[in-house]
Formats: sequence, structure tokens, C-alpha cells
Amino acid sequence: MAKLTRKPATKKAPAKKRATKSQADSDAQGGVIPDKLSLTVDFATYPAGKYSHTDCDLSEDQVLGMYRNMLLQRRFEERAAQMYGKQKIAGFLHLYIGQEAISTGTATAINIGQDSVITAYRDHGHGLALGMSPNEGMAEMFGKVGGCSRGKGGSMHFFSKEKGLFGGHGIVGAHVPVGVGIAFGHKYKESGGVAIAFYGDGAVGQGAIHEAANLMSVYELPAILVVENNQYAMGTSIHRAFGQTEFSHHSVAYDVKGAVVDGMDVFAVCKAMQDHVALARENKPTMMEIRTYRYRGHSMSDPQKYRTKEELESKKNEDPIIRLKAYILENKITNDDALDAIDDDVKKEVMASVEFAENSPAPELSEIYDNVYDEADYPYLS
Amino acid sequence: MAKLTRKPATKKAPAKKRATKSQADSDAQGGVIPDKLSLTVDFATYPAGKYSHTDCDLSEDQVLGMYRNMLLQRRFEERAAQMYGKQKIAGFLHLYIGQEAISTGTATAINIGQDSVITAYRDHGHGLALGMSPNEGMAEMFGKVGGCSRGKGGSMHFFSKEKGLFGGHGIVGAHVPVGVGIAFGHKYKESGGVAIAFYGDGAVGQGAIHEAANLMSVYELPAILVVENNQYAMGTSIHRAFGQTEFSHHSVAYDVKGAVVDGMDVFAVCKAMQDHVALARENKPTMMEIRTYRYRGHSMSDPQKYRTKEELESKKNEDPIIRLKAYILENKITNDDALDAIDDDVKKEVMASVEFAENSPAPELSEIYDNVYDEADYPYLS
Amino acid sequence: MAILQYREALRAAMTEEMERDERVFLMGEEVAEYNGAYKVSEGMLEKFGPKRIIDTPISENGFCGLGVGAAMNGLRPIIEFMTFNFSFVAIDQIINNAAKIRYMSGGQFKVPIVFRGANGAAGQLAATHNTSTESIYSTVPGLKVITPSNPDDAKGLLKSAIRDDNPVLFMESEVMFGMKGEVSDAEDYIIPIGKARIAREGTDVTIVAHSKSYWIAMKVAERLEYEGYSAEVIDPRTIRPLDIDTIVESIKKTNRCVIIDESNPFASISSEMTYQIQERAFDHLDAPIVRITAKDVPAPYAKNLIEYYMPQEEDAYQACKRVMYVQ
Amino acid sequence: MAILQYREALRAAMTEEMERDERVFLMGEEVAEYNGAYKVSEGMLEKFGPKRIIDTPISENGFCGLGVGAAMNGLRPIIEFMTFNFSFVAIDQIINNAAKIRYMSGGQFKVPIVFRGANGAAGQLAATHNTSTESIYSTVPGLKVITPSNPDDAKGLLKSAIRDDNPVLFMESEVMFGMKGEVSDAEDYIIPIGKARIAREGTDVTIVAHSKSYWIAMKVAERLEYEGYSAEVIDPRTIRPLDIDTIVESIKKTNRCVIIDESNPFASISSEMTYQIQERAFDHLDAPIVRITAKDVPAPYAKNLIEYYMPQEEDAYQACKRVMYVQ
Ligand SMILES: Cc1ncc(C[n+]2csc(CCOP(=O)(O)OP(=O)(O)O)c2C)c(N)n1
Ligand SMILES: Cc1ncc(C[n+]2csc(CCOP(=O)(O)OP(=O)(O)O)c2C)c(N)n1
Ligand SMILES: [Mg+2]
Ligand SMILES: [Mg+2]
Repeated sequence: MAKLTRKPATKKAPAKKRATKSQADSDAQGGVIPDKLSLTVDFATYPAGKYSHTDCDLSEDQVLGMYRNMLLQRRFEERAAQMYGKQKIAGFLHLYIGQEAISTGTATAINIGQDSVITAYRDHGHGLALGMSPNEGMAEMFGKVGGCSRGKGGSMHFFSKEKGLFGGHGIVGAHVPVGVGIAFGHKYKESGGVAIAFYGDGAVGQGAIHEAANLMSVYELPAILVVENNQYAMGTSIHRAFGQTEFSHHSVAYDVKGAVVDGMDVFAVCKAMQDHVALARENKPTMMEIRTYRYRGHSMSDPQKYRTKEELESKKNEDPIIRLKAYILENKITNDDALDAIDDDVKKEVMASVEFAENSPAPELSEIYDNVYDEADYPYLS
Repeated sequence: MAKLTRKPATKKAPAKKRATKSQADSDAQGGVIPDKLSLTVDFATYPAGKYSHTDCDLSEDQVLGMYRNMLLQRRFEERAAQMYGKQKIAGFLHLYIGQEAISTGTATAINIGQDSVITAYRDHGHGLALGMSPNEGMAEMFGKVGGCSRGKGGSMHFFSKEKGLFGGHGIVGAHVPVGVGIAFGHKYKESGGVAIAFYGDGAVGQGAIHEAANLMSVYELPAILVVENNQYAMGTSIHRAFGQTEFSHHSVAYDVKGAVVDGMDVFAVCKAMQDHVALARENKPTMMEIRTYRYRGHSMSDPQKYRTKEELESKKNEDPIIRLKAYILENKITNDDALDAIDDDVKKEVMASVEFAENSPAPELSEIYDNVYDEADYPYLS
Repeated sequence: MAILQYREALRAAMTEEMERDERVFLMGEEVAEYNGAYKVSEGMLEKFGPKRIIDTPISENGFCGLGVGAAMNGLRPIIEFMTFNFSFVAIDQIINNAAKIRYMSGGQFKVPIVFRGANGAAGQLAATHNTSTESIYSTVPGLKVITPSNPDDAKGLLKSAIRDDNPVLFMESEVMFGMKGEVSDAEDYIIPIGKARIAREGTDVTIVAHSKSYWIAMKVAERLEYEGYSAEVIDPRTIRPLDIDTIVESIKKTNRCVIIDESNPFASISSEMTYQIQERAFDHLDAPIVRITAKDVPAPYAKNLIEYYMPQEEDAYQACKRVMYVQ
Repeated sequence: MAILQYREALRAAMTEEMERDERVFLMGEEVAEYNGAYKVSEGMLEKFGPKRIIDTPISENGFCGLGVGAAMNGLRPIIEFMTFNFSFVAIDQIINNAAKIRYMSGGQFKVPIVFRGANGAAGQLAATHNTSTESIYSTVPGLKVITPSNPDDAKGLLKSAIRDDNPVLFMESEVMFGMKGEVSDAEDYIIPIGKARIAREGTDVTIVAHSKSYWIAMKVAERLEYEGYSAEVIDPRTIRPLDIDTIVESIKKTNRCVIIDESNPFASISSEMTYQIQERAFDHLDAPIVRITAKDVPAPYAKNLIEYYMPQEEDAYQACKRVMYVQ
């Protein structure tokens, strides 16, 4: 642990440089109410197609690595869905398919090991992007001891201390204050790390988000709150759930910078993350909306009557993997055959993970008492 | 109960007329991220001294009634503080002294009986403004059966079904969703009523507020959320607790109109309430910040080291009662003697309430089991 | 007698009560356009329209508070938790507002509201999605807690709950939603809150079990019968208020008691029943009361572990034999 | 032995542990500049600075979650609730995150965090501000729950709690903050979690009582002594894990037990103790276990009612005589 020196975590009066500035900004304490009060705010935007890999300082190898990584997430989940059908995987299984540019774009922009990521139950993509092995992931979903959480957590609870993945969490919104706490830890320890908390559009309805955003602003923490806006929370479109569907605008309520990002373009995500991670490293917290789409149902049992086939099909044209493929070919980073070879390789890796998961043993029944408490002799009731 | 007809309480896609409008407002669903995104919002302001009683459509008699009412709150609480010293009142006692223009301005602007008010534990002012008798209030604090809540609630739990006071609540922020539910009830029943939920600046830190504000926006409820910003939550100034201390700006996150009001001028409050109640009656919910100041400590045990004597003294110059007195004299609505007579009358009424409270009996011990459940024969454990 | 699924029985109860009383409405996540996450409210939006069948954002604290306010203002909300696991973000509204406002207001405001949804374990969902919350809620004066184990009780008790003038927590089960059973087709079928059901009469041991543990109890009773022992099975149905009289009467006959409860054991329903039984039937008990519960750990994901986590039929069977001293 | 107030003992424990371990910090409402709503942390801001003594907005859910994240990331937070009444808005962070993350992560992330503050009734504060929360929290596997009844235990146990690698709920008392008592001045005074204290030895009846109910127990024991009866008083100190062995050993000697607990009775600590006692000492019990608790209602405001609400010394005294059959 880094040497701890004493720097104020709380802040005195208006020490902070403000992100929003109202035009007739009166000092609330003792201030006179102005005759006119208005507010103008600019939000950073990261449209699709605007950034190239060189804008993100990425080498061609890195681009191919990103392609492989996104494909790995895709194939891994396709296989997981199949294994769910075969009842090798049970409980809830939420697929990330369509959203892979977000996890990969993020993992590319941070220092894995130093920085931290926390997310909701739709967590396979983030796990694989951060470098968790498909073996660990698949075995977790199979409920085996070879799983990243020793089979205790399942699909919704991927954790990797090594990779800085602080979970995989099932209660909508509740992990976001935890993410802010991870950032608090980074600042306190002066580790140089930042924490990024991802959550779905549905989670914006939870009070936890509001409290977390305000705390990170007040304490000036190295944190980024990121809403992965895939337009739906189960069957509820954002338009039926929120007064303010421009989620970047929520940043006004915490006086932090807000941004909106096209989540179908991995370079847009990567660039946005690079910029905002840099701010976070200076203890400037921010909020980001990444617009994306999930191609599959909410979980495996979703009849998906809330959206039309046309909507789904039109979205498939924006597939982040197809987009990146086109980019690679267009920019002649490699050729079609090489990309096919990557796909074959990924498929093999995924198949191997299924085998690994099959062969990994189920936990001993006695393991049910492991990792509840720190001590081995805790007196459980029976 | 009014005849119930079926009108949608939920809303389909973007039916709502938006209060905020971002400049490059793209449709989140299928929209392309714009190259530039900015937002400009205007907030309504109600500065002190801007509105006369005629601007509020108030007669001179009404103005004198408001003066009397504010004075009643003041004298009532001064006496309550004394009774606390004599241990006639126990528990927490939070005085509203300094904030009386808010309760009185509100009560003047609404239809008492039809409309509803809910507030936190600093509730005496709202109770008396709505017309609760000082007898009921004082007896409640004495813990007597003559109290508005039969001595079960105490200072923090003034309730009056008749006057539309839905409490007096002790958990910071938690009554605000309840207030939104009261508004929901008004809309559902088509009662024509509106609900106003008051809360302190400190309560803005609670997630409950965020959820409540979004719900009222989504369901388009006849509600007004009002933060009584007295600058402090116990010893914590707003500048140490919030990233965004311009509370009107929080309305952006819910796409409802926001306003800021000088709470030391009862006409500013009354006008603001009239305007926003009118909006609420058309199912246009809003958020309002009223800037005020509490002259006393947070509760009776507060050493008040968090503010300077100078700050307190300077604020006393803005005393809403002195201000109204000056207005009355200046506008020759009546003379000094008449105002003194009002004060004498108010003092007598308050003294009588102390006597009433003294003479009101304590509850029978058996009453401890009353009003837990609806049925008289609930099988309590013993 | 109609044969209905548990979910259909719930739907029938809500539908009948909504037809009967315009003040009743249903609110929750995905209850309307999605037809309910578990299809309990299927078709209700079409029948009652969006004014009365209302989808919410994921804001349990907010919409539970909204329900309390609506109830104070004369309505009779049914608030659905997708599952009771998610009620923890809203527990303050239930414990501090729903349960106490009548009291704190000296009886001025009543809060007739039903909070309902799936409770308890439901398979490989891991620690946060498998909670039995009845121990926590039943400790709170001002609330009623109901845990129907079958479609008939689900219907009759939910209708009572909706008519009740108190806040009622109505705890269903993800695992039982599809279960079919006979449901009375009496015109206006009401089962009173607070009355246990003697599901099976017996003389040698009393087994008390609520919600889906009830079905374990019935299996154990069958196994015992096969061996010549006669078990009395009592489903308390309502947890608060608890019909202790019926339980005590049974124990006065059998002199032995086994409780099956899938909650974590500490300070749970089984603890409370034990206190009340020994208080009233001390001299009638020939053996210690034995409880069979979920393990004293969070719920694990792995199939073998979560199966092991649950109260085991075999353990309950052995416990019965132990308290009968036939082992 | 130094004479310290309960609040001073708590402050001493936190101060020593913060001096010992830089990862420990204190966070909560008014803990820093205001010196604590109840002056527990008086002077600590001055001593440790604003990095480690941290005021918060009124955002219990937010800062409890923040504490959990900080603990996962290597720190050892002490999170103060102004009182545990306000923990209900944050209970999800405690039950679903603090208690379960170690388990769900297969042991990768531990959560060494202390949630502390006043618990239980504190006079004329009415229904929302008088809650005994230990029944609710102790049902949750993954948590530890401590309820010290005196300054010495407060100090020794809080130091243990801060060093513990599990989430610990440390429940103090508004009414006891000013209470003075002897506190060991041993260099590094640690009392192990999970060990009951036999406060007074006796042979005729065992009285079990935690937190401020302990003081009622001691008075009852004195009254009984005056009449020639010898009561053994046990303060469990830790509620989860419960030191049932010490309680059972005592009952094997006295054959009788009275529990005093100011919680609402249903599914409470007294219920659980009763289950465990009858499970292990069935044949030693000569009378039913009797509990004396708060009334089964929300806490009222009026002076006479809230006094009547609390467990009554006279009732406890009578209960002891009843279980001894000397009445
Ligand atoms: C507090 C809480 N309420 C409800 C649920 C049930 N639930 C699980 S996922 C979900 C939808 C979340 O949607 P969103 O946040 O948009 O994430 P997405 O599934 O789109 O990734 C709901 C309602 C839950 N897990 N937690
Ligand atoms: C959830 C919750 N947390 C903490 C408290 C303790 N508390 C009571 S009042 C208060 C300050 C509230 O300040 P503010 O909202 O500004 O209202 P004001 O007292 O200024 O009217 C606090 C922290 C509480 N009652 N509820
Ligand atoms: Mg979504
Ligand atoms: Mg304030």
C-alpha cells in the first residue's frame, strides 16, 4: 500500500472548479435572488466515425487485439446461451451482445491492474475485456470451482481482484456507490488508480445513483459514472421511465462534466474513456452516457414484445464488431482471411472453456461454509 | 370520492411537453450523437421586494391575516422553546423561526382542505399556517390526548387530515415520495388538488428525492417539490454537502421547471406558489428552491459553532416578520398600534395553548395499543 | 373447484378486487406492458387500462413511498416487487412510513396498501436474489405478513389483503407461480388473515411449515405415514399475526414439533414460533422443538450448493423421528 | 482503571486503532466539524485531519456503499450512523453488499468495515427514532453484531470490531453515551467478539440481557438478592455470533431463564435465544423461558406511553419469581 499522506477528502466551501456555471450565479449564502437565472452547459460528444485508431494512439496490433477481444465476448456468450439451453448454466443469464465496444473500448483506455471497474449483472463482456479468461468465466456459470468466483456467484457475479473487476452485481444501481468507494480508496491510498462504474439506463431510476454522483462530486474522486444506455430496462424503454432521457444532462445536478458517446464505435468509446480517465486522474469526476443496444432479450426468458423486429434489425446494422471489421479492412490493417483466422481462434478458445468448465469439479458441499466469514471456525447454526 | 374515470397515469413515449430542451437534441432511440451538445435552461426567479400584495391578489385583510399567522408561528415556538426548558416538552424540538414566510406564503396560495402539504420534522410552522390550532400543536408536544396526533407523535409528527397536513416526518427525505403519492392520489381521484412536499437542503442528499422527482415527472403529477434551503443541515453547510448547490438546477435531471424564491419575503413565496400551483393543477410538476434561514439551532441541543455570530446577525436583518411589518406600515395597511394589538392577541392565544396542553390528560396506558392496526382485537404479543 | 396456477389465482384475486373497488390499482416494474416479469398480471393492462395498471421505473423506494402517499390520500395500492429481494432498497418506506404513519398520526391516516411479489429462494440465482424476508418484516408492529403456500390460499388471502385497512406484505414464490391447484370458485372467496390451516391431521408429531416449505412437510408426513407415524401438518399461512393457538392445540395433542422454514435461521420465524410454543405448551413438549432451515450462509450459485442450502426433506424426516424418539 | 464515559471509550478505541493503522478512517454525518452529533468523535478531526475524519451529506445509502467499496479496495472504514434508525435507507448496502460480496466473489474481496452508531430506544422521539435493529441485522449471515452495555466493553469490543476482517455492526446507545464506568487501561485492550460476559454469578435463575437492558437485569438481580434469591446475569455482548455455550452452561445450573430485550418481540433476539436454549438444554429447563421486551407496537411519543413501552424492571422481576415458582 502506498504511503498515506494527509490530504483533505472533504472540501471546504466552494474550493471546486465548477463544471456548470449559471449565468446569474448568486452565492446561495447571503445571496440575493437574481431577476433572471439561466444556465448554459456544454456536453462533450463522441459520435461514431469521428475517431480513428491513431486518434486514440493505438497501434494496428492493438486494433486487432480489440477486434479479437470483442469477438471473444460475442462467441463466448453465443456459446453460453447454448449451454443455458442445455441446462449447463442456470439462473439468470444476461447477454452483452451488441455492447462489446464499451467493454473493449474501456479496457483499452485504462491501466488494467491499477484501475478498477465495477458493473451490474450484465458482466461477461467487462470480465473478458479486462482479461479474465473464458475458462474462469464459463466455469463460473457452470457453478464449478474453476470459476472466477469458485461457482458461488454465477453469471451475475464475475469478480477478478487481479484484473480490477470489482463485480458483477445483481441489485440494480446498488453497486454504483460501491464504485465511488473504490475511487475513494484510490484517492486515499494515492494509488493513481481510477474507478469506473457502469450501470444500465434502468439503474438511473435508483436513488443510489444520485447519492453516489453527489458524493463523488463533493469529495472530488477519481471516478467515472457510465450509463450504458441500451434503451431498455427489461421491457421498459427509457421514454417510459425517465423525465430526462438525455442522461448526460443529469450531470448538471452534481456539477460535474457530462458526455455522450456512441457505444457502437469502439474508437469513440476508447477516446471518450481516455479523455475522462485523464480527468479522473486529476480527481475530476465525470458522468458519461454511452448509447448502445442489446441484441438479445433482457435475459434468456424474455419474449421481447416491447420492440419491433424492424427496430432490432435496423440496430443490427450498427453492430460494433461489423463496424470494426469494416474499419480494419478499409484501413487495410489486415485482410479478410486474417480476420477469419482470428474468429476461428476465438471459437477454439471458447470451446476449450466449455471443456474446462465441464471438467472442473463442482464445489464440495462443505464449501458452502467457506468465505462467509474470514475465520474458519465461525460457529454456524445448524 | 370523485367518480373515477380512466386516464393514463403512465405515459407513452415522449408525450410530455419538455421543460428543458438541449440544442442538439437527438432522439436517444436510434439517434446519432451530435457533434456539439449544449443545453440552455431558464429558471423562474422570485426575488424579495418584487411583488406586492396586489400582485398576489391579496386584500389588506389577508395581508394582516398573514402577519398574524407568521407571528403566531413565532410566538408559539418561542413559548415551545421555553416549555422545552421546563421539560414540559421532550425529545427533539426543531424550531422554524425565520422560515415563517414559507409556510404562510404557501398556505395563502393553496386551497386548504383540497390541497395537501407534507413536510419534515420542522413542521410547526406549516401546521399553524394551514390552520391547525395552537392548542392541538402545543398539546401534541406535551404528549397529551388533546394533541393533533393524540400525543403519539410529538413535535416531529404534526398531522391534520382536515387541513391537509400529511405530516411531520422524521426520516430525512423519506416523506418526499409520499408527497408524490399524495399527488398521484389527487390525479387518480380527479380531486383537483395538488400536493406540495417540503424538505430541507440536507434532504437533497437522499436518493428518495431523486426517485420522487423522476416519478412525478414521468407520471405528470400535480406536485411541487420544494426545498427550504436554510443553508445548513445540522452543522453542514450546503457547500460542504453538494456538488450542485444551485438546487433549482436539479430540475434539469427530471425535465421539469425549476424556480428559485426568496423565502424571507412572504409575497415572493406566495406569488411563486400561486404560479406553480397553477401549473400543478394542469399536471405540470415543478421543483422550487426557497432560500431562507433558521435563526435558532438545528434542535435544542445545538451549540451552533458552524456559523458566526455576524452571519446570524446579518441574517436577522432579513427577518420575514420584520419585513412584512415594514411593508404594512409603509403601505399604510394599518398602524403600529394595531400591529401591537395583533401581537398581544397572538401571545394570549399561545398562552392559552399552554394552558390547554397542561390541562389535557395524558393518554391512558391502554392507548399504547390503539391505532397500530385497524382492528381493535389484533392479537399483540406480550 | 377450478384448477388454477398460483399466478392465475393471484391474478384472479387482483382482478376481482379491482372490479369491486375503483380505488385499487396495481403498480410495479413491468406489471403493465410486459404483463409482469412472472406473468402474474398478464392481461390486466388490457382489462383495466394504464390508469390502474402502472409500470414504474426501477425506483422501489420511490414507488413504495408513492404507494404510501396514495393510500393516505384514499386509494388502495397494490405495489408489486419484482421480488422481495429488491424490497431492501425500499424497506425504510415499509418500516418507517407504511407501518407507523397510522400510529404517529394518532389514527388520522390509515395506510391500506399491499406490497406483494416473490419471496424466498428460487434456485441458482446466488446470494442477493434468494432472500426470505419474512423474519425481517414480521418483527415490525403495524405490518401484516402473509405467505400462501398454494393457489387457493393465494387467492383467498390476497383478496383479504387488498381489503385490509392495514399495510400487508404478501409474499409469493417464484418457484410456485406455475404450480396448479384447486381454487374455490365461491362467489367472493375470502380467507381470513391470521388463521392457520391444518393441512393434515395427525397425532404423533406436529410439523409447522409455511410457503413452499409446506410441501416438504407434506412429503415428510407421507413418508412417516408409510412407516406408521401420524404427523399433523400446519401451514400458518399468515406469519404476522401468527395463529399460535392452532399450533399450540396441535402440540398439546402430539407433544412434539418440527418447524420447516427456508429462511436463514437466526431470529427467524422458527425462533419466534419456538418461543411462543414453549411459552404456552411447555409442559406438553416431550422433546425440544427442532427447526430445519436454510443453511446459516448466503445463498450460493452452484447447483449442488444451492440444493444443499435449502431445508432438506431428509433432515426434516429425521428430525421428526428424533423428536418422536424412534430413531 | 480509568473512569470514562461510554462515548469516551468509543473515541479512545477509534483513536487508538486509527493511530495503529492508517487504513482506518471515520465517515458519517457531522462526525468531523461538528464533533459528532453525540460528541463521540469530539476532537478527532483536529487530531487526524479531514482526510480521515469525514463529514458526509445525508446520504446513508451512498456513503455506506462508499464504505463497502473503500473496504474492497484495501481500506478499513468506520461508518457512523447518526443512529441506526437511519440505517434502513442503507440496509441494502449492508445486507446485499457488505454481507455478501466476500461470498459472491468466492473469497476474493473481503469487506472489513464497521457500521456503528446509536441503536434502540432513546426516550420521547416517537416511532421512527426508537428502533432496536439487532433482530433484523443478526438474521443476516456474513454480518457480526455487537451491542456493548458499558464503557469497558465498548472500548475493547470496538477495537476488535475495527480489526475484524468482516463487516461488523456495532450498536451503541444514545442513552448510555454519558454513562461512566471503569475502562481497562491495558496497553492494547481487546475483548474478543463472540464471548458473553457473566456479569454476576448466581444459582437460581439466569437473566440474559444485552445493551441497556443489561442494567435492568442487574437491578432485578439486586432485588432478588435482597430477598434471598441468587440470579446469574449474562450479557451476551455479541449478538451474532451468539455465545450460546455460556448461556446454556448457566441454565444447566439455574434451570431457569428470563431474557430482557428492548426490541419488539416478534422474531427477535429473545426468540432466537429461546430456540437455541431449548435445543441444547431442554431437559434442564424447569420452567418456560420468559422474555420481557418492548411492547409489540411502534414507539409512542408521550412520556407515560414510552416509559410503559420499554421492558419493565417490575415485569422482569416478577418473571424471575414466576420461573422460580416463588410467587
Ligand atoms: C433493485 C432492483 N430492482 C429490480 C431488479 C430486477 N431487474 C434486474 S435487471 C432489471 C432491468 C435493468 O435494466 P438496465 O439498468 O437498463 O440494464 P440492462 O439490463 O439494460 O443492462 C431489473 C428491473 C433488480 N435486480 N434490482
Ligand atoms: C435518513 C436520516 N438521516 C439522518 C437523520 C438525522 N437528521 C435529522 S435532521 C438532519 C438535518 C437535516 O437538515 P435539512 O434537511 O437541511 O433540514 P433543516 O433541519 O435545515 O430544516 C439530520 C441529519 C435523519 N433524521 N434521517
Ligand atoms: Mg438497459
Ligand atoms: Mg437545512
